[in-house]
Amino acid sequence: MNLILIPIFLPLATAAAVLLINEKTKYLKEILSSAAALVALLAAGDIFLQLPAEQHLSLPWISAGLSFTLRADALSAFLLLAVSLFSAAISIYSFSMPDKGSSKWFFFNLLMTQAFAAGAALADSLLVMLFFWEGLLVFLYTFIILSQDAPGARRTAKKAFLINGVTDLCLLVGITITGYIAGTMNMSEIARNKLTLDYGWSVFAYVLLMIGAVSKAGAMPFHTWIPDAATNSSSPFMAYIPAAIDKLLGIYFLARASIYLYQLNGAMSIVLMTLGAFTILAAVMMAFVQKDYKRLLSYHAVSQTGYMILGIGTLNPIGIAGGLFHMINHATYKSCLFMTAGSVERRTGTNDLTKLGGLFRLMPLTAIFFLIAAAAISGIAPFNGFFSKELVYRGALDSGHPIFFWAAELGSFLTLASFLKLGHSVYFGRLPENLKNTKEAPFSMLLPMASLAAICVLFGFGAHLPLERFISPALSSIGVQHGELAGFEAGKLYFLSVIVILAAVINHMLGLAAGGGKASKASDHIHYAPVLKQAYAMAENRVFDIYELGMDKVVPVVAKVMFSVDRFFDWVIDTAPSSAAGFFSDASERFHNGSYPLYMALTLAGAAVYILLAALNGGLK
Amino acid sequence: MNSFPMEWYFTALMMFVGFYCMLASRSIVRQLIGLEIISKGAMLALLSAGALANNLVFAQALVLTLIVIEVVVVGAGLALLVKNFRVNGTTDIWKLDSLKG
Amino acid sequence: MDKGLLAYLLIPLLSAVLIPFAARGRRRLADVIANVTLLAGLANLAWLVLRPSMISGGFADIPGDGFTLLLVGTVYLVGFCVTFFSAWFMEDGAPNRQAYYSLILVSVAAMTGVVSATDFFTLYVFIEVLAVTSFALITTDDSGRGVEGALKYFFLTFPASALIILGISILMLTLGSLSFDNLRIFMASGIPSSGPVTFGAALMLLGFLIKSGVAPFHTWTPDAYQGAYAPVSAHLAGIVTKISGVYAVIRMAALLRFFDGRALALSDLLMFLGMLSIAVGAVAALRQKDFKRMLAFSSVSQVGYIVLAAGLGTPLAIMGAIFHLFNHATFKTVLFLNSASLEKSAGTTDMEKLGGMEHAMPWTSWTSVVALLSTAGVPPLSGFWSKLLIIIALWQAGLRTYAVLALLFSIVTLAYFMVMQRKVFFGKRSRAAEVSTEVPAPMLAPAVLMSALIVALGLLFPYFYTYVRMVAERILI
Amino acid sequence: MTNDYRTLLYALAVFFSLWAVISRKLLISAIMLALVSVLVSLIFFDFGAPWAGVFELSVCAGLITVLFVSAVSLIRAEEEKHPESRARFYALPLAAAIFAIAGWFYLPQFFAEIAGWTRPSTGGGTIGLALWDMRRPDLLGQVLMLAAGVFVIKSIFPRRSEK
Repeated sequence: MNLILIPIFLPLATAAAVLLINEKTKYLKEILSSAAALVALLAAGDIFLQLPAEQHLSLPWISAGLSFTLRADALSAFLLLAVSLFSAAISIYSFSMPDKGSSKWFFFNLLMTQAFAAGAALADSLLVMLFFWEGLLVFLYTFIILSQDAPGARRTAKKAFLINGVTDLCLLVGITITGYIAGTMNMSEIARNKLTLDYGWSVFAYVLLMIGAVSKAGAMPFHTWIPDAATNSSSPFMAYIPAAIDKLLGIYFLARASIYLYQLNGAMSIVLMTLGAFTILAAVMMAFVQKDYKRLLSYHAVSQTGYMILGIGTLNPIGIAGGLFHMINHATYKSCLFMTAGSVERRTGTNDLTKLGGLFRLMPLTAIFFLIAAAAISGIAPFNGFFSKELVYRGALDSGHPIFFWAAELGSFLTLASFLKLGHSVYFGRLPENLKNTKEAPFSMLLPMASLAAICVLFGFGAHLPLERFISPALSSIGVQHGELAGFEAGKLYFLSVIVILAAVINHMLGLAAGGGKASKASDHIHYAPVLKQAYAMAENRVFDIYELGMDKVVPVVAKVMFSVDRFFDWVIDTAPSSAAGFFSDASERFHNGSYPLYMALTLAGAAVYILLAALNGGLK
Repeated sequence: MNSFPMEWYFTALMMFVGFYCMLASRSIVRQLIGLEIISKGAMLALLSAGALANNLVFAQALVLTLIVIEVVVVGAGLALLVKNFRVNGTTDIWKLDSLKG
Repeated sequence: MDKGLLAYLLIPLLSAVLIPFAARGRRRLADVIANVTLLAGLANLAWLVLRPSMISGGFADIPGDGFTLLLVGTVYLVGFCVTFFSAWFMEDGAPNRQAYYSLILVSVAAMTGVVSATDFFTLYVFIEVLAVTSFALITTDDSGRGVEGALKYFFLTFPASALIILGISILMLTLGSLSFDNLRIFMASGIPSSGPVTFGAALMLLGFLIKSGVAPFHTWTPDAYQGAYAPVSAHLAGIVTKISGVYAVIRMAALLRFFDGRALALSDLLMFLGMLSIAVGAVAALRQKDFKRMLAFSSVSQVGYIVLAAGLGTPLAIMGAIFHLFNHATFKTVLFLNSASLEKSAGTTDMEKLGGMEHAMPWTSWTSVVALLSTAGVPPLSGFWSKLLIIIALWQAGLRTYAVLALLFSIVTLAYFMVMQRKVFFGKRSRAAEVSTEVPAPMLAPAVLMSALIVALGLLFPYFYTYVRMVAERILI
Repeated sequence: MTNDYRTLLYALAVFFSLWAVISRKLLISAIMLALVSVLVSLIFFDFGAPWAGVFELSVCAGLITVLFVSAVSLIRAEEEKHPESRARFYALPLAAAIFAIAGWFYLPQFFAEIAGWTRPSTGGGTIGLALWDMRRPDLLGQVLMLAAGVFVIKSIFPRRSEK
């Protein structure tokens, strides 16, 4: 048994086993899937520790050219480790989570997602990756639809499925063209002779690959299902898929495509950075005004993707390192944040900021973990988010387009402001009467939160550790030459971040004052500012949501056209053949009328013709 | 010049008559008569070919077997005829058209 | 005549003679003797072919050309299924029970004779024996339709006998011998114009085509199958007409060396008739109202596939033809036995009067599904593989049109079977479904056994492929 | 000349077979068929095939005729109730004549061509040896055929007592 197969097949097998277990059994499924996730984590760790010896596996598949190839280079192994880590954390966190839907199906989906994500991370052949990637789409759908038995969940599941389905289709086409241009499907072989964006087809292919990758990561404008999922599905799902797995895989593949497979040029770099900056700003603006715990977090999940895309888009080693580092950091603190949201929701029964407040005293540990993670996401030194953002900033500055740097800084400002609002309104301020009896979250929920918060701290104080152990080998495995990836540095950037923090605090004060002291209204002064007011109103009405736009405007027209096309095909394959078949079988029915002389005549005539043909063509020559 | 072509010519004529009978007659008995005539033609063809190939003994051996077969086949045919007469009450094969479609 | 297989001919003959004497007053004894004879033969054959050393050796030690052995096995298998089924199907008071079993055994003996013959005249003699037994078997239940079917079978296939004799005469004249080997050697020797020999062979081939019910000589097939006594139609469709016609067509296709480019006009003609048969059978089956008649037309269509492949004559095509011949025996037996079960239980095979029978007869329904999917060539059932072989062979030979048409009509096959399944087993519960119940287990056993075989053959295709390749290599040398 | 004699026999055989088909009465047909058999057996004798001739004479002209006559007598009443239209049969001589004349131009030539490919064999041996040495499987087939015949009759006409 190749070690590399364990992280894929163990969850698969466990998922199958979970389905066989009776729904009524207590904790058996939970223990089983947690154990499987932990074992997979150990295996992933082992694979990682065996580096630089790359584990790999190649099985003959469809034909000689298309083999089933898995390869754990430093980047894949790192990603696999991260996937396994978050899977284990979510498994444990979901142990006693009550509102995750049917626990059998929850764990089934969790394990299947883990298996397919591990496969996508390890795949070396683009086709194999595509296979696992599409598999994730299926389980994304089932995960959402089985998390709640409500029309909203079904609607959101459909939305997520359609958005990702369309972009996965782009990915499919992109991969096909890429494989065709390169003459091979194996990424390691393509990388030896990188493709350049010299001509139309390769640009087209790259853009398609990019669309697939950033949409998986949840960047604008493919993000719209995430906030909906925040209201219509469970917290563990949010902590797992949009916060962790999707980001990891999307950014991973973006890095692979942009650096490993293709040699990008300046123009494409600008495109990527613009996309990143736009995502940061637009999403954080939306996040800032949200009044729902999870929904607010979900917009941040979108916004943070922008930093990663921006970092990778800079195409310089510092920026890429920042993007990748931010990817892992983001997964850590965003998972942690969604977990705190889940804990609060479990204990208070609501996520509405206006109904929460003063929970610090009642749920101190949750609050502390929230604070750590919030500080990390806001880029406050010395937590991990600070360092990765710092790298992204430096990368953006080095790219020679300072506008992106300023956009990122503005994003940071708004991020911090919105977390000030969130933290204030949930954990501080006045405790509502009906929440007097709130208890601290159970141990099984605290443990993963604690671990993730610990990682936030660890990667912050010891930022050189992940940079050296994870990011640096990953960069070299995709062929990026890099200099020193410094940790903390008390330079201009540090002071700028202090200024941003101060500005955010001042903004919060202003907001409080304007909102009459209510923390949940601390964003209203921006929300209802003259021009922004209309923009927000439109955004709330989903005017900018391409999915809703498509559903409202494009789909009916296309559906009408397709319907007539379908009628045509229906006629071609149904009406026409059946009337033809009807005609012929009517003829046959009239012919087979049981009349002996007719049959005899046919037989004799047939025989006569046959004999004549045989005599003439059989050749007595 | 041997007489083989003439023999086969007559044989062909005989078989034509037999097939015509099977095609045209309604009575099962006459169908069987047509069948008999065809069989005779086939036997003649076989023996005449055997004679031409200087293999008469071999051909005779085959014809003997053919005669045995013919007896049983005609016996079976007549048995079917009688059974049909009992069951369906007719000897007219053209009236047998309950199986169709 | 292959002497090693003589026992498989003589023992059923002896049992057949024994039955009227031994089982005179004891009706059940006739069942027992017939079944035991065939089962013993089957067990013996299974041991001969399926012992592990034989399989691991790639069937290299099979005596003879392997084709004969395979078909003797098929004959015994179908014969056993039919007698086993009949033992429960037949009413106790049936007057000609002993004669019925004797005839089945004689027909099994005759079929063994047909497949082990090494000479055209012997082949002809056994085919005639087979035909004579079939006439009587069809009329077992004394129904008017049975006699009608038998008479049509009798007269409409008779021209075949005359044509075979004519062909034998010409062959005797121009080849000097009637043995398979001589014809093979003659065709392989490359004498530039093999005209008269080919003409003689063409006449014989025409006879065999009439006997196998290839369009336009298929007219007797539906009438004979529909009119026949229910288990007998399984016997007829499953094996008798295949052995008496299709087997000889495949044999002759191999002997005439179509794959060598010999007798090309004949090869073309054969393929055309095969394709015509596929089309006629499939189209006619679409609108049938009677289950058995529909199956009969389907049989015409399936025989078309075999003849098409035989006409192509390349090794792959011959393999496909042999495999399809075997498969046809399995799935048609299941379907006809199921129609017999329906007749027993619901009292009719008229599809208009049936409906929703799956509630009453679930086993019958599901074995039918397996068999019909196999007929239509749905993977991974055995029928899929044989059709695949045939279509690949056609494609490789550059006959794209035939390949596409063959594929297309396999969809039509699926269509008419789906219509049948919906009318008979699924759909609204009819009155017939309410009053009928599932037939007893012994009557289901043959259909279940055959269905299991269909699935197993589909899944264990590689083994069977080895066997069939060995056969094709040997008969094509 | 033997050939003329044989040709005459052939012509007569064709003539009687025509008569057998055309004749209004089934009994006459059966008798004409017997005459055809006799002529065929004479042709066999003329070829120098006495065994075949004797068998043909005894079995076909004898046994089969008896079978026919008895079967005809069983169903004669019915047959005479619904006499079939004779027009088709009166057309037979015409059709046969057309076939004969048209065939005259092609068939002998064709058959002569086939005869040109004759591969003479050594011949010889006796009929017994030929049957036993070369055609032994056919003997087995004959046995099977006779058994089949017996069972066919048994099956088609079961004993009434058991019914």
